[in-house]
Amino acid sequence: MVALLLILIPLLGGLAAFFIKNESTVKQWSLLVSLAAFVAICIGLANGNAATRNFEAEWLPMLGSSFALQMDGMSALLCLLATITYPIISISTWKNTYKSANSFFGLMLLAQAGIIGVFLAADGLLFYFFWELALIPVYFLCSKWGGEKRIAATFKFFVYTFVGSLLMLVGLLYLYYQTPNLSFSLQSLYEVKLTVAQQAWLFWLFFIAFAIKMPVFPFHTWQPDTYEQAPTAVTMVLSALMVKMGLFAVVRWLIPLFPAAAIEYSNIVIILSVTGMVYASILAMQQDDLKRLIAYSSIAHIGLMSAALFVNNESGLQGAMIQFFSHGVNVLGMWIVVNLIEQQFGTRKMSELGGIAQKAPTLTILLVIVALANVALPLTNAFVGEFLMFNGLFKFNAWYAAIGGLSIILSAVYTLRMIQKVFYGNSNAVTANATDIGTMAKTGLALIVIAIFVMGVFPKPVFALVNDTVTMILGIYK
Amino acid sequence: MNLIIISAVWGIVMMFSGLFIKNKSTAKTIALMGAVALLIANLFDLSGVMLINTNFNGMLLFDRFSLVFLTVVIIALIFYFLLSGKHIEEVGNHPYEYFALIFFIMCGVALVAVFNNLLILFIGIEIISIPLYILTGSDKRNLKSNEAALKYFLMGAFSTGILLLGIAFIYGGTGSFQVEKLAMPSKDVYTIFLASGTVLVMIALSFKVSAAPFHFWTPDVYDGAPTVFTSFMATIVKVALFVGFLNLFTNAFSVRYGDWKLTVAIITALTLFIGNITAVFQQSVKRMLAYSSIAQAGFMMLTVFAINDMSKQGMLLYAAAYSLATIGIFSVLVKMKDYTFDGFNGLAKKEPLVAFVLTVCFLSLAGIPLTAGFFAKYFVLAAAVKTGADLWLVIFAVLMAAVSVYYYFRVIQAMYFKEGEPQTIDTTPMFKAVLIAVAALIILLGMLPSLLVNRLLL
Amino acid sequence: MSITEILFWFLSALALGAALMMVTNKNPVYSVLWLIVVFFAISGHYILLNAQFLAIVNIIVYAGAIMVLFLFVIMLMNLNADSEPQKNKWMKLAGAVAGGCLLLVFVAALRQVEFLKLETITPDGPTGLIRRLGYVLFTDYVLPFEIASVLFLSAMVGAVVIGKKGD
Amino acid sequence: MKSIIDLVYLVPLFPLIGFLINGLGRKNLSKSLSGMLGSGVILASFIVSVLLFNETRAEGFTATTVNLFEFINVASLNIPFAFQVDQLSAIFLLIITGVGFLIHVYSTSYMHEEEPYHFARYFAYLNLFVFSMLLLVLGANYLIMFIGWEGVGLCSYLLIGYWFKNTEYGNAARKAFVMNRIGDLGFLLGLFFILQQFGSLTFSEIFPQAQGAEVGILTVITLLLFVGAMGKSAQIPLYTWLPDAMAGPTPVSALIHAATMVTAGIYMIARSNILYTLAPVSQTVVAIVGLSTAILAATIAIKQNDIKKVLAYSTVSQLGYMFLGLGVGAYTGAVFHVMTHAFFKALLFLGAGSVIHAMHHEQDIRKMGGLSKKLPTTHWTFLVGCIAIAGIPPFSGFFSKDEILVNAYTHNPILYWIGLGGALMTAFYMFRLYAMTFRGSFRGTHEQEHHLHESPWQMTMPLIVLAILAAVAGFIGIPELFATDAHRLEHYLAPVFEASTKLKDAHTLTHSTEYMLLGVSLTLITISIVYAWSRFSKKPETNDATGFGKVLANKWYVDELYDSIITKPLNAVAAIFNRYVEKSGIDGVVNGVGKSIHWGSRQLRLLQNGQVGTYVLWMVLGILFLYVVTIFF
Amino acid sequence: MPINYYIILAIALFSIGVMGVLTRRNAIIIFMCVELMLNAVNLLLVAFSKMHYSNVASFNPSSPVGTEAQVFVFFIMVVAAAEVSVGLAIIVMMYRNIHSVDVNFLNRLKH
Repeated sequence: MVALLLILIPLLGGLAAFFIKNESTVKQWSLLVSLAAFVAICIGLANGNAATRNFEAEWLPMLGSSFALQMDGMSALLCLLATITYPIISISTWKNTYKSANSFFGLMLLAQAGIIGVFLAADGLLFYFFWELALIPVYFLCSKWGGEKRIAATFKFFVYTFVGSLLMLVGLLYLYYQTPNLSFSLQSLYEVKLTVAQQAWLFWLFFIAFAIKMPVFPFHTWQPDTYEQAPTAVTMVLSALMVKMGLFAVVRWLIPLFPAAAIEYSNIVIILSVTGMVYASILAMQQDDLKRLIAYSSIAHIGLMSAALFVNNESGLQGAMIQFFSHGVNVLGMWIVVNLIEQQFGTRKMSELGGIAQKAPTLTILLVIVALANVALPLTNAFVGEFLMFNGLFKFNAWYAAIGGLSIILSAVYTLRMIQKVFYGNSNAVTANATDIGTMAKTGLALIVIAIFVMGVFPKPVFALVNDTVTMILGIYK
Repeated sequence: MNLIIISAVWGIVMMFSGLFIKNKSTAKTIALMGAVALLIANLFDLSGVMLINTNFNGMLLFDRFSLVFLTVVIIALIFYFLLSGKHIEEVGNHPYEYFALIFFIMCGVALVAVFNNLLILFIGIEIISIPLYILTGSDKRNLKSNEAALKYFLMGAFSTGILLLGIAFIYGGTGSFQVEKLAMPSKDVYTIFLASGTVLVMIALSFKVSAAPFHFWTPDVYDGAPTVFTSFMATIVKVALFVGFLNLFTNAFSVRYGDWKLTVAIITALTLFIGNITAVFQQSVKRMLAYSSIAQAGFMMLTVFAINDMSKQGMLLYAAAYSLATIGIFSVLVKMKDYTFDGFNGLAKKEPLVAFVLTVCFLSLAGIPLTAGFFAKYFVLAAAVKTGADLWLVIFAVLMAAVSVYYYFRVIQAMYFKEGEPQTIDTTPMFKAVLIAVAALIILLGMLPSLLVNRLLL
Repeated sequence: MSITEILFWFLSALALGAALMMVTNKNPVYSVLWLIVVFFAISGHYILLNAQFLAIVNIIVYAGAIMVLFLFVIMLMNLNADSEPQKNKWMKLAGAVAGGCLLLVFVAALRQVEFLKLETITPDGPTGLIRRLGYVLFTDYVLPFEIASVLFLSAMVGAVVIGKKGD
Repeated sequence: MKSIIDLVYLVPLFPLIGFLINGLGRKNLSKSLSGMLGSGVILASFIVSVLLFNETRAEGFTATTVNLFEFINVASLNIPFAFQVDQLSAIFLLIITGVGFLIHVYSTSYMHEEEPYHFARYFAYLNLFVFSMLLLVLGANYLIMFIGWEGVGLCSYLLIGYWFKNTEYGNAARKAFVMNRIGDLGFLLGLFFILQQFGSLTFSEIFPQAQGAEVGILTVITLLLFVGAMGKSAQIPLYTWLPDAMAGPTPVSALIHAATMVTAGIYMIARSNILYTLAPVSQTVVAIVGLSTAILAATIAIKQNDIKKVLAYSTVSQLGYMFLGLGVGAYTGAVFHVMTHAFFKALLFLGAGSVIHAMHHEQDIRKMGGLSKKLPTTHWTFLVGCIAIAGIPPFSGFFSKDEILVNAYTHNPILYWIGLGGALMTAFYMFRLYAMTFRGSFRGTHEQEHHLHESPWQMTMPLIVLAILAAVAGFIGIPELFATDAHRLEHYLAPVFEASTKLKDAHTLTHSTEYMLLGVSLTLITISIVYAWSRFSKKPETNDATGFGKVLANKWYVDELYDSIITKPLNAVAAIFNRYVEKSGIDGVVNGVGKSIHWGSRQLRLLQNGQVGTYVLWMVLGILFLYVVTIFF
Repeated sequence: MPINYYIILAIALFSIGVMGVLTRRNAIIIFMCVELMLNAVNLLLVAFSKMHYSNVASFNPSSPVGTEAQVFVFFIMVVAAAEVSVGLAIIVMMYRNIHSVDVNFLNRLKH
C-alpha cells in the first residue's frame, strides 16, 4: 500500500500542478506533495511488514503482467532518497523562477513518480513502463527550460537512453517467453533457467541499457552535455536519482536474472568501470564549467559503484548500496551550490568566478563540506561507501583497486581546484557584489550536511536496511 | 456481411444525395450518419445478427479478429469524419462523390478483412484501389495531385498484375482459390507453383501496404494527394490491407512458414530501414509522415513475420494506435498552410491543447509508454520474439524505432522548444473536443491495451 | 505434329511477336493494333484450351471495347510516333535486362517441373462451356459477381469525378 | 570496570565541542571568548590525558580497548568505532594535547589581528585538527586511525589555506592535500591487504596473527602503509608539500607541520611495529628513505633564507631521522625523537613566529639580524631550541638523536656515518639561522626597527615552557651510559614493542664504542656550530646563492622536476583526453552514428527520384531478388 | 501439349509486358503493357484450369475442376475494364493539364 501511495502522490500531485497557474502557489504545492511522499516512505520504513509496504493489482493478465510493487531494503532506501531529494530541491531552488512554472513542477513530480516506480516495480513490464515514464518528463524539462544548446543535448540523451531501454525490452520479452508460466513477475523471471549462451547475450542487452543510464564508460558522453544544459533543478534529479535507476536495475534486474553471465563478464564490466573512474576524473580536471566538472566527477563515482556491484562480495555490494544514497545526497549538495552560483552571478565558468568566500562565508563552508564528502573524506557518508567498495574491488582484483584508487587522488585534485577557483582568491568584477546564501537554500544545504555526517558516523541503519537485498544477491551468486 | 452491404448502399446514398442536396456541408453529416450506421451494422455482425441473410458459399469468413478489427477501423473512420469531414468537402466540387467513394472503399476494406477466397481478396483490393486513384487525383487543378494519381495508378496497376500472376501460380499449385485449401499443393510437383505464387502475392501485398522495396509510390502519392485523403489512405486503408495480408498468410500459408519466412524478414528489415532512415532528412511534415507510414508498415510487417496469436493482437492494437495517432496529426496538418517543420514552431504557446494532442500522437507513433503506440510496438515485437528465432530482426527493429524518435520529436521540439510565429489554425470547440477524445483514447489504450485486445477473446 | 501442336506454335509465335512489336513500336496507334493482335492470338489459345466462352469474351471485351477505348484516347490526344521522346538509353537497357531476367528466373524456377513430364492436355471437356461457367458464376460466385457492381459503381463515379470538365 | 580509561572519549570530545561551538558560533563569539574556548578545551583534554597517562604507568597495565559504537558492520567485516589506550597512545596524547594547548594559547595572541569571525574560524580549525589527531592516535583499529589520518590532512589543508585570498597559499594547501592523498591511497590499499590477510583491522586482532603471515604479504602491506607515512610525514618522494605548507599561520606550522601531524607516520609505523619487524625488506626501505630524506632536506635547509622554510626542511630532515630509527628497529628511539622534536621544533617555530610577529610578517632572515637585544625571551628560548636540535647534551635532542644513531650503528655503521653527516648539517643550518636572525646588526627597514618589541605573555609563556621541556625532556630516555635508571621511556613503552623486541637480535654496543662515537659526533657538531655562528654573525649571507648553492636554494629543483614529469604531462593527457578521446573519439562515435544516419537519409532519399520508370525498375529488381531468395534458398 | 509450354508462353508474355512498362515513357503504352501482363495471367490461369481438369478428367470427365479459374479470368476482365476507365480518365486529366502523357514529366514529387 505504501508503495502505491509513493507513486500516486507525486503522480496525482504532478497532474494537479499543471492546473495551478500561480507560480508561488505551485511551488508550495509541489513542496507539499513531495513532503507527503516523504511521509509515506517514513510510514513504509517504520512498518516493515510486506502487506503494508507492497502492493499488487491486476493489470494486463493476458501479458502475464500485473501491477506489482515491492519494497525491499534497497527499494526503500532509494525511495527514501527520492523523497528526500525532492523537498530539498524545492527548498533550495525556491528562488529560481521558471516560465510556465505549473508545467515545470508538474513534470518534475511526474518524473518523481516514474523514478519511484522504477525502484518499486516487481514486474518486468511495469519496470520498463516506469523506466520510460521517468525519462519523458525529464526530456521535456530539459528541452524546455534548459540552456542554450538544450534541444540537441537533451535529444541526444533521450535517444541514447531510449536505444538502451529498447534493447532491454527485447531482452525482457525474450525472457518472458522463457518463463514457465508466461509471466513478467519478478519471481517468475528469477526462476527462469537459461543456458549460459542465452544468459550471455541477454546480459548484454540489459547491461547496455543500464550502462547508458548510469552511465558507464564509454557510454557516458551524453551526461556532461545534458547536465550542462539542463536546468539545475532537473540536473539534480538527473544525477541524484536517475543515474541510480541504472545502478538499481543492475542489482534488481541484471545480476539475479543472469548470475552466470554476471560472473563471466564481471571482469569486463569492472574494467570498463575502473577505466571510467580514472578517465572521468582526469577529464574533470580539465573542465571550466562547474556543471561539467560535477558531471565528470559523478561519472567517476558511478564507475566505482558499478564496479562494486559486480565484484560479487558483500563488502562491494553493501558499499555500493550505501553509496547509492550518499552519492545522491552529496551530488545534490554540489548542485545546490552550483545553482546558487549560477542564479547569483549568471555564469558557471570557473575562470570567471573567484573570491566568493570573502562575501559568502556560509555558502563556502557548506560547499566545502559537501565537496569533501564528494572526495569521500572519512566521517562523511561517502567514505563508508567508498571504503567498502574499494575493499570489495580489492578482493576482486587488487590491481583494479589500485588503479581505481587513482581517482581518489584525482578527485581531490579537481575538487580542490574547483574550490580554489570559485571561492578562494580575490573577488573580481563578477563576484564583487556577492551575497551570502539565503535562508531557504541554507536550510536545504544544512539538511544535506546533516545527512552527510549522520550517515558518515552511523551508517549502521542503512546496512541493516539493505541487508536483505545484499543477502539475496549473494545467495543468487552461490 | 451487414457492413459490406451497408457501406455499399451508403455509397449509393451519398451519390444520390449529391444529386438532390445542393448544400455542400450536409455531406459531412450524412457521411457521419453512414459511419455510425456502419458501426451499428458491425456491432450486429459482432453479435452474430445478420440483417440480410446471404449465402456466401464460403467466400467470406467472419472471424472474431476481422470483426473486431473492422470495429476499430470504423471508429477510426468516425474520428476521421469528425476531424476532417469539413476538409473533404473543400477538396473539390464533388463532396458527395468523395464520400461515396470513401464508403465504397469501406466496402473494399470489409471485403479484404473477411475474405476467404482469393477472388474476394482481389476484388476487395481493387475496390479499395480504384477509388483511391481517384481520390488522389481529386484536386484536379493541382499538378501534384494529378501526378500522384497517375503514378499511383500506373504502379498500382502494375502491382495488380503481379498479384494476379501470384494468384494464378497459387491456383496452379493447389487448384483452388479457397483460402483453406491453399496450404497443400494438389501434387508434390506443383509445390514450386505454390511457392512462386506465395512470394508473388506477398510482393503485391507488400506493394499495397507500402513495404520496401515496393514502397516507392508511397511518399510521392501521400505527398501529392490532398492531405485529407492522405490521412485516409495512410491509416484506414493501410491497416485494412495489412489485415488482409495477415489473414491470408495466417490462414493460408502459415503451414509453409519456412518457405517464406526469410523473404518476409528481408522485406520487414528493408522497410524499417528505408522508412525510418529516409524520414530523417525530410523537411515537410507531410512527406515525413509518408515515410513514417512506411516505417510503421515495417513494424506491422513484423506481425506477418511472426504469424501467431500475438501477431493478431498486435496487429489490432497497432491498427488502432497508428490510425488514431495519424488521423489526429493529419487533422491538424490539414489546417496548416506551412507543412515544414518550422511551420510548427511555437505552436504550443498559441494552441497548447492542439500541441498537447499532437504530442501525444507523436509519442504514440514513436512508441513511448503510456501511449497506445507503446503497446502496439510491444505486441508486435513480442510476437516476433515469440517465434524464438531471428532475433536480429527484432533488435534491428528496435534500433530503427529509436531512429524514428528523431523525426517524430522534431515536431515536438518545434512546437514546444522553438520560438517562432505560429500559424493560425481555425479550430472549433467541437474539433478540440474530438482531439481530446483521440488523445484520451490513445492514453487509455496505452495503459490498458486489454480493453481492446480482450475483445478478441469471446 | 498434330494440328493442335501446329496451331499452338503458330499462335504462340504470333502472340510473342505481336507483343514484342507492341512494346517496341514507336507509334502508339500501331502499338494498340499489335496489342489487338496479341489478344486475338490469346483468344486462339483459349479455344485450344477449351475455354471457348472466354475466347469470345476476350475478343469482345478486350480486343473490342477496351482497345477501342485506348485507341480513342490516343486519337484524342493526337499522339504519334514522334511525340514520345526516348527514354534514357541506360534505363531502357536496364529495363530490358530486368524484364529478361524476370523471364529467366521464372523459367529457371519452373524448369524442375518440366522434366517431370506434366500431363498433356486433354483435348476437350465441359470446363469452358458457357453453361458450366454460368452455373458456377451464379451459384458459388454470386457474391463476387454482386460485389463487382460496387467496383463498377466506384469506377463510374471516379470517371465522372475525374473526367468532368469545368471544375 | 569503571575507570578513567572508559572516559577516554572525552579526550577527543572536548576539541570536537570546541570545534562545533567555534565553528557554528563564529559570527557571535568575541575574540577573547573563542580564544579561551579553543584553548580551554585542549587544556581539558590535556588534563584527561594526564590522568590516562597516570593510569598507563600503573604496574600491570595492559592495552585497553574502549568500544564506542558499531561503525561498519557487514557480516564478514566488523569495524567498531573504538579507542585503544596503551602506553604509545598515552604518550602521544600528552604530546598532542600538551603542545597543542601551548600553541593554542600562543595563537590567541599571534592571531589577534584577525577579525573575530576569522579568529573563531581559526580556532575551530585548530580544534578540529586536535580532534582528528586524537582520533588518529586513539583509534583501536586502522580504520579509525585512517579517519584521523585523513582528518588531519584536511585540517592541514584548511589551515595552510587559512588566508584564502592569497592564491599562492591556496596552491600550497592543495599541494599538501593532494600529496597526502597519494599517501592515503597507499595506506588504504595497505588496509585492504590487511583485511584480506587478517580479516580485521583491529590492532589487537591483527598483531597476534602477524607472525603466522607470509613475509611477502607483510612486506607489501608494510610498504603500502609506508607510502601513507611518506605522504603524511613528508618523506621522499612526497616531502615537497611540507615546506610549502609554511604558507599557513606560524602556530599552525608549529603544531601541525612540526609537532604532531607529520609525526603521524612515525606513530603509525610504531603502532604496526610487529609488521615491520617481520618484514625486513620494508624496514630497510624505511631506513633508506628516512636517511635520504634526512640528508636531502638538510642540504636544502642550508641555503634557505625564509625563516620558516629553514625550519620546515629541518622538520623534514628530523622526520627522516625518525624513520631511520624505525627502519633500524629503534621504535622507542623514534618515538622518543618524536617527543623531543615536538618540543624543540614547536619551540623553534613559535620562536620564529614571535620574530615574524615582531617583524611585521617579514620572514626573510636576510632582512633580520641582531634581534637578540630586542626580543630577549624569544632569543633565549630560540637558542635553547637550536642547541636541542643540534644535539648538544644534555639538551633533549641529543639523547633522542643519539638513540637513533646508535641503533643505526648497530644495524649498519654506514647508516650511522651518513646520519652523522646530516646531524652536522643540522647544527650548521640551525646556527646559520640563529646567527642571521639574532646576531649581527639589524638589516630591516627603520619602521620595522622602530616597532620591534617583545611579544606579549601569551606568546612568551609557551616559549618558556617549551624551552624548559626541550632542555630537559631528554632525561626520560637517557642512555645507560649516563644514568642508572636509564631508558625509562623504553621501559614504559616496552609492552607496545614487546613482540618486536623479542624478534630482534639483541646486540648492543659496548660502552667504549659508544663513547668513541659520542666523542666524534660531539666534536664535529661543536665545530660546525662554532663555524656557523661566527661566520654568519659577522658576514651574513645576503646575496642570492650561486653555483651549487643555487641548486640547493632551489631545493634541488625537485618541484620543477615534479612539475615537468607529473603535473604537466597529466594536464596534457587530460587536455588530449578532453579534446580528442572524449569529444572527437567517444562522443564523436556517438554523434557519428547520428550523423551517418543523417547522411544515409540524404543519400537514401535520392532513390526516390520521382521517376515512375525508376520506381518500377526497383520494384522489378526487388521481385527478382525476393523471388530468387525464396525459391532458390 | 505439355502444360509447361503454356506456362512459359504466359510468363514470356508477362515479361514482355514488364519490359514494356520499364522501357516506355508514354503513360498509355505503359498502361497497355500492364494490360498485356493481365492477359498473360489470364492465359496462365486458363492453362492451369486445363491442367487441373486433366488431372481428374480420366476418371471424372464431367468434373467441375478448373471452372473457377475461368470464372476468375472473367472477373479479371471485369476489373481490367473498370481500371481502364479510371486509368484513362486520369491520363486524360493529366493530359489536359500538362499536354503530355510522358511519365518522365512526372517529377514534381520526389525525394
